[in-house]
Amino acid sequence: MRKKTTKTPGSFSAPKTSGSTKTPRSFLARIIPGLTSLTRRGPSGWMVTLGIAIVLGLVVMTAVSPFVVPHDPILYHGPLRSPPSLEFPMGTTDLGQDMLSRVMMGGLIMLQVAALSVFICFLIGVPLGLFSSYVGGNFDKTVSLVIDAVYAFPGLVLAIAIAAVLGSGVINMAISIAVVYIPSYYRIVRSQVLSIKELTYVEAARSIGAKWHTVLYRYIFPNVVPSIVTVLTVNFADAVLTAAGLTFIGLGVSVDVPDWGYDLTNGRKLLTSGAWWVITFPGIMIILLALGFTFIGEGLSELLNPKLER
Amino acid sequence: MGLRSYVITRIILTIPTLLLLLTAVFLVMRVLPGDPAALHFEKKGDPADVERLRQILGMDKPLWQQYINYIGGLVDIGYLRQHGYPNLGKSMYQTSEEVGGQVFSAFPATLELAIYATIIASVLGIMLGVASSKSYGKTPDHLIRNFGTITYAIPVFFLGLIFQLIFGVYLGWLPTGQRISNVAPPTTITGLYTIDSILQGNIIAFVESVRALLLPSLTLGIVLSGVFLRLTRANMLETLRLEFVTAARARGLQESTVTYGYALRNAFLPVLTMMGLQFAMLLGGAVLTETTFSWPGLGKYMVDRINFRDYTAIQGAVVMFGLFVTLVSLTVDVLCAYLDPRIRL
Amino acid sequence: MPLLKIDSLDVEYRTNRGRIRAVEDVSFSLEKGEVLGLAGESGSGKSTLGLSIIRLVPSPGVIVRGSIEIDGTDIVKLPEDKMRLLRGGKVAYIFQDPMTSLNPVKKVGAHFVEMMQTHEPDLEKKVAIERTEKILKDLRIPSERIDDYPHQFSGGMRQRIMIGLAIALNPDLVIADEPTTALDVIVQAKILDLLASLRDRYGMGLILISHDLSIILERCDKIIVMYGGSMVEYAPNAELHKNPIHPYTQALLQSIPNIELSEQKLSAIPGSPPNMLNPPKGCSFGPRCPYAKEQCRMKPSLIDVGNDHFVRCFATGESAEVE
Amino acid sequence: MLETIILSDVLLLERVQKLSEIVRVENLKKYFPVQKSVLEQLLSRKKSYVKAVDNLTFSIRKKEIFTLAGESGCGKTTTGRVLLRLTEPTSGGIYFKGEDITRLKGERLRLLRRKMQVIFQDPYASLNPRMRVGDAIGHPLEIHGLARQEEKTKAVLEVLAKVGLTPPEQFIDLYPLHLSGGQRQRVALARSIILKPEFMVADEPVSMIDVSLRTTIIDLLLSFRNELGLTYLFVTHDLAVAKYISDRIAIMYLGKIVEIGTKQEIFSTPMHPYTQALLSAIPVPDPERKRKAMELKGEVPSAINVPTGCRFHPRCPFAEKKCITEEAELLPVTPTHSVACHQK
Repeated sequence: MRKKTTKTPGSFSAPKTSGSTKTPRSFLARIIPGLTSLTRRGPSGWMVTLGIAIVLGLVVMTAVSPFVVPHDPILYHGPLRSPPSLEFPMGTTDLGQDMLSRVMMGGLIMLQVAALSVFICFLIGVPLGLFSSYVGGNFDKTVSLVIDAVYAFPGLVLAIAIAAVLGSGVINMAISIAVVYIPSYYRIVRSQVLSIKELTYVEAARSIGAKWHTVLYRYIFPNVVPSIVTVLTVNFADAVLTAAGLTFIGLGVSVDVPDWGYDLTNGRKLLTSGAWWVITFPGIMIILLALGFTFIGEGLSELLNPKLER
Repeated sequence: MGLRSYVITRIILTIPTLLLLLTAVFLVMRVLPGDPAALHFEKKGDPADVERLRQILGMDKPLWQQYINYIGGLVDIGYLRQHGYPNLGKSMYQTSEEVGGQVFSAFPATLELAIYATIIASVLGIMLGVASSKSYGKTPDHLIRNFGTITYAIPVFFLGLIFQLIFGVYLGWLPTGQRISNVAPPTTITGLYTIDSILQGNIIAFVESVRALLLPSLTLGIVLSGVFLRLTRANMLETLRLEFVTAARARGLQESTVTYGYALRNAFLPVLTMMGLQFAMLLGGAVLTETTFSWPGLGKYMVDRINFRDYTAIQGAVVMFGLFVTLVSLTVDVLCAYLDPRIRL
Repeated sequence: MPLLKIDSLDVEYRTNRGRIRAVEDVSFSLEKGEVLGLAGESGSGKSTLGLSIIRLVPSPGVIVRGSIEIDGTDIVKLPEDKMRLLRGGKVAYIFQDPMTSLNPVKKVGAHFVEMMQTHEPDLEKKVAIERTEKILKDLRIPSERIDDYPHQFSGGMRQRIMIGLAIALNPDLVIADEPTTALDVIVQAKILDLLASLRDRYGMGLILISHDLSIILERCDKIIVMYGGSMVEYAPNAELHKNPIHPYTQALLQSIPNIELSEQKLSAIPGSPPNMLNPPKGCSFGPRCPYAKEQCRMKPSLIDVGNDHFVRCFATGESAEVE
Repeated sequence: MLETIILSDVLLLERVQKLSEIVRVENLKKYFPVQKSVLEQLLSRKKSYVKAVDNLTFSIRKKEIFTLAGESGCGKTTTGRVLLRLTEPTSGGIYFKGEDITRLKGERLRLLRRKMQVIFQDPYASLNPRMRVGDAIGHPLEIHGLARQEEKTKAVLEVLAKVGLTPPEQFIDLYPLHLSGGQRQRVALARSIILKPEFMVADEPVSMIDVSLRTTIIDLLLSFRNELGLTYLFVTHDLAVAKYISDRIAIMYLGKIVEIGTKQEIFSTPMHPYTQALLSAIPVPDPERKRKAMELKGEVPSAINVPTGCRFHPRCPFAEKKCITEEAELLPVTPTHSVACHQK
């Protein structure tokens, strides 16, 4: 059977071997060719770099903040509802707590919840997707039906319902978020495996007598990894936003820990008094964190998706 | 396969999905917590009170029987005829109240918000998406893409709060809560204030309801437009590369014809399908928007009831959200089939 | 005045990874009624050259030098709105894959009507439909299928529809870019016959672009052989077949099987086509050429060897002797 | 060259046929069920099928290049895949060196894979993009536990040199991304010969390769026949290539063989009207020769609704009443040449 010859002007044969390709590569660089030379790959590379910088910056800030904050974020009580000043660069809350200290420390819960939920999603979604799509048949049909039903459901509503039943706490929040996002992993892995399964090189693997787990492990999985990496980073952003949403509704962790989401809820009550600083700074932090992950995800998907490359 | 048989198939396929969804809700709300009645009292209640609540809500029966009652209530046409809403059981918080009735009276507010937000999001998203794809790799494209990325990262309630702060508190132009203020709401016909007020020729109520709608629907619409923009852009880029687009240009057609009649017309179908799926996301955002703007819709109802640990009410709201999403995705799929000549074989 | 006259044309793709010179120093001319064959492998620049003639080289492609004159007008400098009316009007283009060249959500007839009304704004719809029906009938497509959608047609039929669209406004020049590559042999022969008969009837100029030298040799009056973006040889068909001078043309002719010959030894061309991001210095065929010398590290120019025969090779006379 | 002459000696071949047969296919069928929507499944129980391969019988002799030729959708590729058990046959028998392999499973099927190999059409799709050239070529050895580490590397370098990728050390650590189409096809070839197979299905191995590189791939295939004693089933739509490479050719139309014979018989005395039409449509690279393609009515019908009787009759210029009702059987006209046509 004849295929049409592809005819994209500008797509010529790849550059011939250069010395660098022969040097042994690190594991990560093997998964994502070219991660090592990100910024040389145009705007997408810059996006990834910027995203990594933002996320790393926020993580470091959260990690060192307990040692460097000017005031105790919970116990210190200064002037009430003071606008930003030299002493309190981000103002104070209605209880007189220092916003700067709260902002610096307030990412801890969100980061924990996001990381944990992404971990759970990855641990369940990826193997399930791999297995289900490779095995096929009724098992695949059933799992897909269930997963699709969950996927079609409003994620936040579901997370709220689960969180309402489970009660507060980092783990419970992470679980309720994970339930919502497992379908994304499952679906992307499954659709990728299904399309890769039809490719000739998988057929070639079968024709040399490879067993099914060899095919799955050596031929299919390595080619699914780029999509998983993309989903993972985007999912980080989703998890951060969902966690913020849950906290905003009042399903977050206790009030004894500074938290950006909690400050937004609190700030809502102070809105009519014009205390903009109580919501603005934590809000910007949430945006930054989500933006960092989105940048990484978007940049990676552009880098790894040859379809859009011209 | 003809269009009609496609529609019939699609409706038949909705039944198992719905059943699955209802079962999932049942599992989460009734089975997962173990004993929702005890949970309502935060496990500190008087055993007699708990037992009484169980009896009223039928939670003293075995689970399978509860399940049958739950599904049976939903398909009880007689009840629906009599009350005008399905049987979703009684509220835990106030056992005299029917959850179905409360959910149904809160729903129009959510529907109205969702409709306007969808309009804003799709108009903005598609326009920007087309503009972005047409200037691929150039400055406008970068700007629009960054707009999309940033809106994606903004928590919807934060944007809502900022809008309230600017337009409500500082400028005082627009109300920051409720569906209508200063005047009495229009008499209920559809439950959508903007429609009802027009139907009754009540201009003042119309203006007031639009003023109230403006901030919440803009908030939700802008946040969602980022997603729609990205979908449109990606699909447009793919379609613009297809041979029939070049072929159309090679026939001397005007660039606007090529963009809209050829590229967008074909890119629109996958975008519409994805929009159907994203509607679920919009509803999630609606819950937060309603909370932010004290918008008395389904989402706010649900969040309010969380504070009372009213699990039957939460369950009712979740079921209603599920039905809504299912209905929308059904409509979108049928619409897509109608728009795609390849399905009309 | 020739119908089409191209003079020292250069086209580049300006990609992130560097500039790709896809077409380099191409000059030729075409009269009405003539069939010109553009032969070359993938990446030889033949499609880019074809698209340059209607100024639709996909971004980031740019015409950097040279002129393309159609009936004496240099289209490189033509304003876009004038250029647009030239496309489909005076110059028509037929694409490779008939399965994807029609708008899937538009009825076949609507393609015709839309195009006619774009070029003749005063044309009534009824007249346009009548004309469409006549064209379809000429192409042996039942005119009642005018309201069918593209997916309801087979590949061969769709390519006939594309040809119909191409000739709808009586163009002076038709460019057919691999018009039969996606089709089976029997359909291919029918499509090529159709193109030939249309040329006989309307007397337009035809440029046939193909990777298949057999088709080119069978169907064209003049032939340009492209390699690595430049035209390496340009000659009338019979002359090229009898007396190929460029080593690449010679090798190519010896590597295509001919079913009419009973015993044939095909010879291979060593090496690979050039990487256009990093093209070889000098003659692009140099690294694969059995006769390459020190001299070939410089760019050879197109040399007239008589009989309307042009070759881009330093060894114009010699290589023939080596043979 | 001598070999070709001997092989083409029809009479000699006849005599040694039984001894030298390596693959035999009997009444092979492959029907793909047509996907139906849920509603259609509910409404009717009748299933329809794409009859991709419909009752094929042929045999391939040792060291022979046997070609299946035809237009797209005629079932030639499916036949090759069924032969390799990459697709399960619907019915019929496939015998490899006398043994029926249609029921082989598990370990025994894996052992068979060592003997039967395949080379695919698209060199851009047939290599795992995340596997280095050396790993890809050595993987068959690993799978079958035939060689380890240094031994494996040595074998890989050896086949790399054999397929003309020299110096082999330079290629072993590259990813397919770094290779051109022609180079990739050589890597694919190296991977399939490293197990020293006896039989290979070559599915359009040159149709996606640039013209200037085709001959080198064809020459490699030919050289493996001599060096390794390989037998080929060559699948192609390009009769000119088929003529260059084959010993015997079978022409397929809508899942059936309509004509089978030696290369000389097919090209000098084609008997079936379809074969004649096909040959007349092939472009000839010679400006002096002006040929006229034979006119055929209509287009190839769908393999779901195969015409009654002779499946070529709706398009055949010579069709008679009998052709509409009776299927034409493949009958010999000479010991080596058979045609499925009522007119012969």
